[in-house]
Amino acid sequence: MPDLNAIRTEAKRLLAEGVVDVVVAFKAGETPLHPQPAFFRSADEVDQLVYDGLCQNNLATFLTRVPKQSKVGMVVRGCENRSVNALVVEKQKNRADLFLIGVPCEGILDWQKIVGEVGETVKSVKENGQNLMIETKAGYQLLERHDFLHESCKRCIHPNPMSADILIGEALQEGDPNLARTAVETFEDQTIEDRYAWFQKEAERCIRCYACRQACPMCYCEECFVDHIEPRWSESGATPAGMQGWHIVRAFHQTGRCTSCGACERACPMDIKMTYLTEKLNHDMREKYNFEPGLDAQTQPPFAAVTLDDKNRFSV
Amino acid sequence: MPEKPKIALFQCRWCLYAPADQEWVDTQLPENIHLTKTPCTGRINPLYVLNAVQGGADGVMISGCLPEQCHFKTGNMAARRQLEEFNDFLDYIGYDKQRVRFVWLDLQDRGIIQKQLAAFEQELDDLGPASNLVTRVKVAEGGQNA
Amino acid sequence: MNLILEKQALQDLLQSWRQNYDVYLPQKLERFSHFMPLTETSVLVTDEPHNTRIPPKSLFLPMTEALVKFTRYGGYEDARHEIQPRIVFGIRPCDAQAVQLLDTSFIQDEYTDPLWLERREKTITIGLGCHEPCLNGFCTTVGYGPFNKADLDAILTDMGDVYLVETFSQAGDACFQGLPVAAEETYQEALAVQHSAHDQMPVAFETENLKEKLEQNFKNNYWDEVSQSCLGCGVCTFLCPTCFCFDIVDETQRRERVRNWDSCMFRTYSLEASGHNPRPSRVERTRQRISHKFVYWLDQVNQIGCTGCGRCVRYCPVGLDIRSMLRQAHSLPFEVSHAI
Amino acid sequence: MQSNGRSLYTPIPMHVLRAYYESTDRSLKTLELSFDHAENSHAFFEAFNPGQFCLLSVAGKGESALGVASAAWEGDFVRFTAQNVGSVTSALHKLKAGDAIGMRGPMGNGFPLEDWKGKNLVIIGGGCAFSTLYALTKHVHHEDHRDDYGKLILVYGTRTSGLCMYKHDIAAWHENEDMEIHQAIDVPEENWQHHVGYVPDVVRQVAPSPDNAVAVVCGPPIMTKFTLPALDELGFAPEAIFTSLEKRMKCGVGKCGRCNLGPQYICKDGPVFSLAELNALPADL
Repeated sequence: MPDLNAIRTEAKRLLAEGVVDVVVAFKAGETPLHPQPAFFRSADEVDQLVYDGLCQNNLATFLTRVPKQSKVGMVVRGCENRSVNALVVEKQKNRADLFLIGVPCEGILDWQKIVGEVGETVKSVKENGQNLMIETKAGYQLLERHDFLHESCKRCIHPNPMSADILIGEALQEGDPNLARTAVETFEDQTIEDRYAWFQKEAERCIRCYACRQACPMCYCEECFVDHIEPRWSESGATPAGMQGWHIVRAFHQTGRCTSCGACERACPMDIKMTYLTEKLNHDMREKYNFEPGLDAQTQPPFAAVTLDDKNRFSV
Repeated sequence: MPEKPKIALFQCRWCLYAPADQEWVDTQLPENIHLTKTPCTGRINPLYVLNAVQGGADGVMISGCLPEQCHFKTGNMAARRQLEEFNDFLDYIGYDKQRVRFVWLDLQDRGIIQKQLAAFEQELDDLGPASNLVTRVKVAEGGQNA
Repeated sequence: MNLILEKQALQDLLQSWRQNYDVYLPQKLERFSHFMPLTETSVLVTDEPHNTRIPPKSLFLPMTEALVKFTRYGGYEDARHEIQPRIVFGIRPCDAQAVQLLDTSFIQDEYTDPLWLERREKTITIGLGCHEPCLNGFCTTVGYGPFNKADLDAILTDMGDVYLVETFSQAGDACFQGLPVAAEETYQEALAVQHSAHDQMPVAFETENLKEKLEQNFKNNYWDEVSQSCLGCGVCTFLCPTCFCFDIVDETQRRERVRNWDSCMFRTYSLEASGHNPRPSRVERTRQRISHKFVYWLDQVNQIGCTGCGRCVRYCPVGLDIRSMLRQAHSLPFEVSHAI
Repeated sequence: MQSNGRSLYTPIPMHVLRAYYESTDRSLKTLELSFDHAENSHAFFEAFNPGQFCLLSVAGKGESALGVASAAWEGDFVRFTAQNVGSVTSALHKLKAGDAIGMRGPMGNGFPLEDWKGKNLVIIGGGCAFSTLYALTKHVHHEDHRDDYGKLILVYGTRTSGLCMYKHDIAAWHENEDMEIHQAIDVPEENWQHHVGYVPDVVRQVAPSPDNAVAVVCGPPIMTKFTLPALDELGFAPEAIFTSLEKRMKCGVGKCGRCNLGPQYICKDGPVFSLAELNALPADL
């Protein structure tokens, strides 16, 4: 875990010196399992800043929601840094207006897995290297940290922020890209009927609360396709056509833009798995165009970088 | 007699078929083929394709201009990038890849579109009617979704 | 009537109801429990330390249902729904209370929603009290409780090997016909369980004067503060047992006019055709959501429109907690300028 | 409110009797609808009161809330004037005589005409929101009702003379000695013989007396916002000022939740509120 004091010191400095107007980070929530995104506007508020493995949101989501001119400091992990880069590529924010406090990420913990293991009465969660020390009503329990990570975090390739203005803590070892590839290929190896059955089973739990959309930093459209009235692009209700259409198109709109942070899946109140969809698109972008979203703040995603050379790519 | 496969045909209005072919497409298309003309294949939103698929199309054919002959320079290329990926993606979740076909045509390709459609129809016949992702059917009585 | 039901006998009893009723009870779905129809192999979930994820309001107000069918030549007719007599078993008291609150909105003389009414009339609700109250819930704070009996035909109290069944209606009596009557001391024991559950629940926030504080601080920047990390998704409202807002949409291809759950947290909820939006940002939308529950419901029916089920607390993707929001609201000043 | 065993949400069948453009720029269109079934007509007129609105329904497009612009005595039809702004209203603009259409209503409270009896009426309207005021004026002006009320003062402003609605009747009212009518346009035009300026200013010029009078204001929000202080200056009490509100609506019967203003639903408890009532409600418009 990166040193919390070092993060606070840096955040204080940014605010005190007027480098930024606001620092976006986390603060403690009502329970230890739910830290909240928080906006610090003065140095003396920064003592409330926290950072741990349960901070489950992608803070880059808030980048498009603060006033466009404001200078923003942000605590970023690898995925958040990539999201920021992707947003800069799409001209949603000037990189010069940002100050990124980078923290290498050991993976985000799934509070539901923890609660499923130790029960509801979690009083505190201490992270200690590879272990988790959980205090409940019944006493202390020592758990293996890796078992309680979100699936998308287990597959993470770049845990380190690549373009942070300051890195706090030691850079971690890069993840194994084969894990993501294997995940996609294992899914692809199933029969087409099984794949559809899986997709159907996941999609039909959808209640269309759009938490996945709202949690996603790349879903910043003023008007989403599902809200469009004339023409109405998809069925509006929680019907099979509506639910499947939503999941297909939401994911597809992320092609070449999704940074595999998994915030959509973590936000879903119905535990719908959806990173397997965007993972496939990311996989294809890597294989076909050698592109990974958010690795730098300049490269346009494949769909925005069409050239006539493409004629060699596709068979006539 | 079994029903013929339903095909959604998207045609770029700039892609110049030979006049006789174009007339055939415009006026004599068999009933199982539904034609949508777009200003360019680049204008084909993946949502159009999804709409066709959800609405029960057994196959989707997208017919555009040859490379370097797009009226909008790279519209057909952009479409290929997007729609080919969309096709792969639909395949990933259960709509067979072979049900989507791209055709690039030119003025000189006389009689090709008919042949392509016939061949596609034959292949779709072999595949059987599509059922995966075909969800926009008449809603069941009650429509309960509790 | 107070009866004794052996836990072992429960499964058979549930199955026997299937002859005459559609029976719904909480069953395991993925990592949570969900009200689903009883089949021969269904397993009742009782060990969940919290509620079903989707509130049982969905049994009365489905997420999506057709209201009107378009007929040929531009006509309209009512959409038909076959509604069978039903028993909803294992509903928690907070959710049952919520359904009763919703009655005040859906059943109003000439403005009665026919579908809601029919489903209500054909449903018997059998509650399961919370002898071990959940941690996110705060039912006692808002004036209800873990053994609140509103709207129930019967309620079960878990007493180890047996349930004590209290019935409150003829329909409830009929469901448990033939069970042995509980001895007075067993009943007293059950009451003790109920009271102890009630007493275990802490007061989450003060409700006295809360309405006035919220009303008078309508323009306070408190609302900016509490809404700034809100994502603007619909989790809190869709999972809320008392949220009932819906949207009416024409589905052209199905030739139907349907209603779907809607949320005041969505941008399109109050967006007008002119482009004007009375609630343009998450600040106003959060204010609407909280005020509706803790101010407007009180004005309308003199009851708080929140039953303290704790779902919004538990599942908010950014960890926003209505309890701390309201604690903070309670510490707001009365605005003196209004008193003059 | 709904009749013949129809659900709350099912429109009654109607037909377009007449459809014509109301303004020279064709942004406003008036539809006069006749009932397909006599029993629906009876039920409608039994309940109808000027100031109420209906939801007009175009299958496949949706419903749109429009104020009723006709008085009951005019005949067995209902008149609406729609501005072409959204998907439903643009579909309404495509309708012609003989087309089928659905309608739900009348909805809302309407003007409290009983309470106004014996009082002078100051009717202030702007733009296309004048439609319900037109219905009100027609109702009050009818010989059966005219004696129930005192003086009738009408102020009606539009951006241009072409946007003025119901020109025929308004021209007739200018000739009528029984009422006082002040028409205004925002910018000067040739051959314009009436006021030029914004409605609040015209109200100040006209300066109707607040004695035993009620003022009804319907117009775009910005006009209403500035007219209310003008009436206040003239001495109208908040209890004597009425306005009609609108918000996005779906169900029209106080169920779907979105049109609330504090605890009141505009569709069911409104749309007509007195300023005194509004002052007690949160400013959530």
